[in-house]
Amino acid sequence: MSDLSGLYQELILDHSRRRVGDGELADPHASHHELNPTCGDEITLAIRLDESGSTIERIGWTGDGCSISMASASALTELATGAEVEQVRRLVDAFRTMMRSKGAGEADEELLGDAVAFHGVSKYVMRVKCAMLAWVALEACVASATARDA
Amino acid sequence: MSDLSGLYQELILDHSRRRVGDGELADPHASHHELNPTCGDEITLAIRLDESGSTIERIGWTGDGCSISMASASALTELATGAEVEQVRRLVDAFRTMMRSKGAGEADEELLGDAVAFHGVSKYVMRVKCAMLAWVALEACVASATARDA
Amino acid sequence: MTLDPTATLGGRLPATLRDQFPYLAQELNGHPLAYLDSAATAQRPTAVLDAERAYLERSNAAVHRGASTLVGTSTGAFEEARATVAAFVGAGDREIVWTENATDAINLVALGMADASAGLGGSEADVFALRPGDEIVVTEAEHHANLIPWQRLAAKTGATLRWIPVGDDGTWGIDDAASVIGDRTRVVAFAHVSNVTGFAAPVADVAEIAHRHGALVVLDACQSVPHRPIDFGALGVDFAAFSAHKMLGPTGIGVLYGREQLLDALPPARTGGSTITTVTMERAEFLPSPHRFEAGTQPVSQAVALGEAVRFLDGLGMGGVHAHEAELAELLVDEVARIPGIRLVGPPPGAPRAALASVDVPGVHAHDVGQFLDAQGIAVRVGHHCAQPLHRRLGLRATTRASAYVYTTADEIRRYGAALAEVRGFFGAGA
Amino acid sequence: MTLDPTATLGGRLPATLRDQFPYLAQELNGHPLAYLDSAATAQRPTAVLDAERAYLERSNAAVHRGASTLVGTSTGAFEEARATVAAFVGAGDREIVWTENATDAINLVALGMADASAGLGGSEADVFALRPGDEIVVTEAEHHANLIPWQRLAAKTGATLRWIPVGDDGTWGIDDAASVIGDRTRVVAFAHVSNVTGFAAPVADVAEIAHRHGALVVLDACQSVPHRPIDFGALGVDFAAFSAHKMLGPTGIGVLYGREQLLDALPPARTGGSTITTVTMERAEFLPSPHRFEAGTQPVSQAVALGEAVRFLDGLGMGGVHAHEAELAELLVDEVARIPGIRLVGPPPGAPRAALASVDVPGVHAHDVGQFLDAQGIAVRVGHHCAQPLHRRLGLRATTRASAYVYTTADEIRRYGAALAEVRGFFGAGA
Ligand SMILES: Cc1ncc(COP(=O)(O)O)c(C=O)c1O
Ligand SMILES: Cc1ncc(COP(=O)(O)O)c(C=O)c1O
Ligand code: FES
Ligand code: FES
Repeated sequence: MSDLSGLYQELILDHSRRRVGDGELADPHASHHELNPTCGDEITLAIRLDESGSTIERIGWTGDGCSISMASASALTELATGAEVEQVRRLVDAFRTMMRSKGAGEADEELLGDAVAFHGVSKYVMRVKCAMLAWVALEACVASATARDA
Repeated sequence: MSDLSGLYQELILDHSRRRVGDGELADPHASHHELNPTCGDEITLAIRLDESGSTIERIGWTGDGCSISMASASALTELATGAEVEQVRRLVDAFRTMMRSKGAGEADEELLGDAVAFHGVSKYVMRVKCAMLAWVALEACVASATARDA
Repeated sequence: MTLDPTATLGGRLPATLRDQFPYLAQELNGHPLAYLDSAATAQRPTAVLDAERAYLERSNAAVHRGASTLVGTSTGAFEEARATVAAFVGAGDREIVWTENATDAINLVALGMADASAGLGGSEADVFALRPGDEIVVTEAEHHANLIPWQRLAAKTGATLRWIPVGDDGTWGIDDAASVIGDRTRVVAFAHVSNVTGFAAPVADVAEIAHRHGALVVLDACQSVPHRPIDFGALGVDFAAFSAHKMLGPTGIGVLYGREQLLDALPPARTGGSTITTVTMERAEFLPSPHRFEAGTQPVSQAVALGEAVRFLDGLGMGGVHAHEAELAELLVDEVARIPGIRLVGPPPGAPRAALASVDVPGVHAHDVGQFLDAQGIAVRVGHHCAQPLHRRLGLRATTRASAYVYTTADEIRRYGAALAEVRGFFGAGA
Repeated sequence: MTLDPTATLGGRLPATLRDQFPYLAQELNGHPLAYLDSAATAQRPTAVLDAERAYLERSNAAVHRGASTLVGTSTGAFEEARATVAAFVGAGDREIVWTENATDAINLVALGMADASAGLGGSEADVFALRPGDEIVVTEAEHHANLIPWQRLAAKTGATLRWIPVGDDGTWGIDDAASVIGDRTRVVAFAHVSNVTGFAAPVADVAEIAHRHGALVVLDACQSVPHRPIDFGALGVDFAAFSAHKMLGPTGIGVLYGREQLLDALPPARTGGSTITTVTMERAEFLPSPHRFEAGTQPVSQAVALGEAVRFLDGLGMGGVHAHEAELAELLVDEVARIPGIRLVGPPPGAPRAALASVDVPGVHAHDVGQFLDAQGIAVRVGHHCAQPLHRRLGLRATTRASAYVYTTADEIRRYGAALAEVRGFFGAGA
C-alpha cells in the first residue's frame, strides 16, 4: 500500500472524515454549484464576507464525493476562512498550479499550508478534478460576490 | 494487355457494338427494369410470347451500361429468342452458375452457345453483376409472364 | 486458431491463451496487471491485431466504390466479415449493419422511427411511426445508450416513455414486464444482460409478450453477444445492438441486427454516399439493407478485425466461454460475499449472473475503492456505469465493478477479493 | 518523423517516403501498383500502423469512464490526439468532435438542426431552428454526403433546398453563390474542394456573403484538409467535416469541427453514455462540446492513429505537400489533354485544381476504362463518385478519376497517361 501514501496522506484522510465547513451556510453572499461529470459528484459551496466586503468571514458547503474532494473542501474551508479576498485569489491560483504539476516541483507551503498535502494528487490525472472541485466553486463565489459589490 | 483477353473476348467486344435486341419492344407480355447499384447502370428488358404462351417470340431492351452488360444483353437476345420458356429457365440457371464459378470448371457450351464467352468474366467479381443484369431482367419477365398465364 | 475448449475453459486457462494478449502481460503499479474491466472494453489478441494490419498492408482500398481489382479484394474481405458476424449471431448477411458502436446502432433504430413518424419513410415505414398515446417501454436498469435515445424519440413524437421497475437488487421479472407492456406499447427496449447487475433478462418471454401486443422488440446485446452463444432469430427479437470492442475486436465499429423486412423499411437516419440508387438535387432513393444504413466510408479494417475476433471466439467455442465465465462469476460472488459489510448489487449469491459484480463499500466512495485496488495492480471500473437511474433506485451514486472475460483467471478474482477486504480498514470506515 | 520538405516534395519523392507505405510496394496484375485512388481512401504509413498497435498493446482501456491508472493513460492518449488534430486545422480542443466519418459529421449538424427545429435544444438552439420559408443552400456539385442530409432536413422542417448552379465544366463562382444566397438563407453547405472536378471553392468569400445574410456555413473539407494547410478559424466557417482515412489515418473515424459556442448549443442527435451530466428516467442533461456529441465508446485507437497521421503530415509540411500535389496536378492535366477525344471534367488546363482528374472517354464506359487500366497495374476510381447530380448536369453517367497524394510519383501519372491513350483503340471506339 506504500504506493498510495503519496495520494492518501494522513492529513487528507483526516480531513475527509472531519469535513470542516460541511453544512449549509445561512445568508450567503454568494453560492456556487459545481459538478464533476466523470463521477457525477457535486458540491455547493457558499461564502459570507465581512462588513468591509474584503474578507471571507465564513464558508459552508454541502456535497457528496470521494475522500479527495471532501478533504479538499475541508482543507479549503480551514485555509480560506478569515482570509482577504485578494489572498484567496492567490490561494486558488497556487492550488491550481500545484494540481497541474503532475507531481513535479515543490508546492508553496508558506502560502498553501496544509493544502500542500494535495501535491501528491496531481500525479493522478483522473483525480485532479476531485481536488479542484471545491476550489473552482470558491473561485466562482468570490468572483460573483465581488462583482455584485462593484 | 494479354491479361484482358479472358475478360474482353472478341465475341464480347463484338456483341457490345452490335447490341442485338437494342430497342423498345411493342406490346410486350412482360417487361422488367433492373439497376446495378454499383455503377447506376440500368436495363429495361421486355419479352413477347408466341400464341401458345410457351415460347419467347421476341426480346427487346433499352439500357445503358458497360461493354460487358451490353454484350450480355445482346448475346442473351440472340440465344433466347425463339426458345421455349422452360429452356430459358435452364439457360438462366446455367448462366448464373457459370458467373458464380470464379473462372473454375467448364461452362456448358452445348446449352449456352456463344454465351460461354462470359465464363472469363466470372473471375472479375466486380463485373459479375454487369454480365448478370440482362439475365436477371429476363428471368423476372419470364416469371411474370407465366404467372399472368396461370 | 482452435483450442480445445475443455482444456482451455473450466476455471484454469492455459498460458497459451493469455500469451495471445500482449496487453495482459503488463505490470500495473509494480504488480502483475489484473484487468477486471472487460465489461467496459476488452483487450485484443494478436490474431485480431495481425488480421487488421495484414488487411491494411495488403488489401486496403475503397469498398463498394468502383470496380478495380483492389476494390474487389477489399469489398470481398469486408463482406466476408459481415457473413462471419451474421453466422455468429444466427442472422442473415442482410440483417447485419455496421455502425460506429452499439450506442449508434440503438440510435439508428430510434432516429429511424422518428423519421418514420415524420412521414419520411412512406407507407412502408408505418410500422415504425409513433403518435401521441403510443408507448415506448424500457426498464429502470438500462444503460444510458438504451434510455436517452428513447426519451428523445418520445419527445419528438409525443409518445410516452414507460419503464419496467426493478426490485431492491436491481433485477426484474416477467411479471413486472407484463404489467407495463400493453396494447399501446409500440416498442420494448431492454438489455439482454445488465452491465451493472449481471442479471440476464428472460428475452424470449418478453419478446413473446411484446409481439402479442404488436410491439417491436429492441435488444441491447452488448453484454451478451461477447459472452454466450446467441441466436437472434431464435430469441425472437426484432432489432439488437452490440459493440466489437467488448468482444476482442476494435473500437470504431458496432453492429445493428434487424429482421430483414424491418431493416428494408426503416428509414435511414444517417444519409450519404453508398446508400442510394438514384439521387437528384431534390431527392434520394435508398438501397435495401444493409447498405441503406451504411453512409460514407465504413469502418472497413475494423470490420475485418471483428470478423477475426469472431473466428477467435468461435475457436474457443461460445459454450465453453460461457461455462468458464459462469465459474468465474460464482467465484467472484463468493469472494465478495465473504467480506463483512459490503453490499453486492444484483442477483443474490447462488442465482445466475454474468461474470461481473458491482459492489458498494459503505463509507468509502467508489473512486477511492478503485484507487486502492489500482495501487495493487487491479483495474476495475468505478462510477455509475452509464446507469444513473438504476443507481438512484438502489440508493447509490456509484459502485465498483469487477468484470471477467475469456482471459480472466481465478487467481485474478482471488486477488481482487483479498484487496477488497482491506478497503474499509485503509480508509478507516470501520469493520 | 521529420523529412526535409524540399528534398521530399517537388515532384520527385525520395524512396524513403515510399518505403514507409508497405501497401504501395505491391504488384497489381503483374505490374508495379500505381495507386491513383487516394481521393477515395489513402494508404497508411508504418508509423501510423505502429502507433495504433502500440496503443492497443500497452495503453488500451476505457476512456473517460472510471478513474484507474489505465483509464488515465488511455484518456490522455485520446485527448492528446484531439489537441494534435485541433492544432492542425486552427481549432480549439473543444471545437473538434470525433465522428464515424465525414458523412457522419455532416449528418450530426443536419440532424442537430432538425432536433433544434423540433424544440429539443431549448431557446439556446434557436439559431439552428428552421421553419417553412427558410432556405438551405448547397451546390450542384456536392458529394451525396453533403446533399442528402440537407434534403432530409428540408423535408423535416419545411425549409426549401436551393442550389448554386455549376457551369459546363462543373465549377461555379462567387457570383453564382451571391445570386442564390439571400435573406432567407439559414445554412450554406458546400465542398471546399470537389472530389470530381478538383475545383477549390472561394471559401472565405462565400462565408462572408453567408454571414452577411445571417446564415451558417458548413464546409465539406474532405478533399482539402488532407492536401493543403487549413485554418478553419481564418476561413471563417462555422462547421466543417473531414475523414481520417483520406489523410493517412484509419477508417472508422471522422471529425466535425464547429465553433465552440455553436457546438455547445447544437442538440446532440446521437445520444448515450458519456455525453451527459444528469440522467433521470424522464430526461437527460448534456455536457458541453465535444463530449455532448461523443455517445458511447469512441473510436479510441483510431483517434490515436489519426493523431500520428497528422504528425506525419506535419513532418512533411503541408505547404510542401500542397506544392508537390500542384505539380502532379499540372502533369496529370497535361497527360490527359494531349490525348485526342478525351473530355476532361473541371477547371481547364492551366487553372488551379487539386491533384485529381475525372475524364470521360467517348464511346467507352468508365468501368471498361478502369478495367483496362487495372490490367496494367493502375488503380483508379470509376463511377459517379457519389455525385450523381453533377454527373447528370455534365451529361455523363460515370467518369474515370485518377487522384494523387504525398506518395504519388510523376512516373505513376505518366504511366496513367500512356495507358489512357490506348483505351479507345482497344475497345474499337475510334481515334
Ligand atoms: C468531397 C467529399 N465529401 C464527402 C466524402 C465522404 O467521406 P466519407 O466517406 O469518409 O464519410 C468524400 C469522400 O468520399 C468526399 O470526397
Ligand atoms: C449494456 C450496455 N449497453 C450499451 C453499451 C454501450 O456500448 P458502446 O459504448 O460500445 O456503444 C454498453 C457498454 O458501455 C453496455 O454495457
Ligand atoms: S470521484 Fe467524484 S469528486 Fe472525486
Ligand atoms: S459497369 Fe454498370 S453494368 Fe457494368
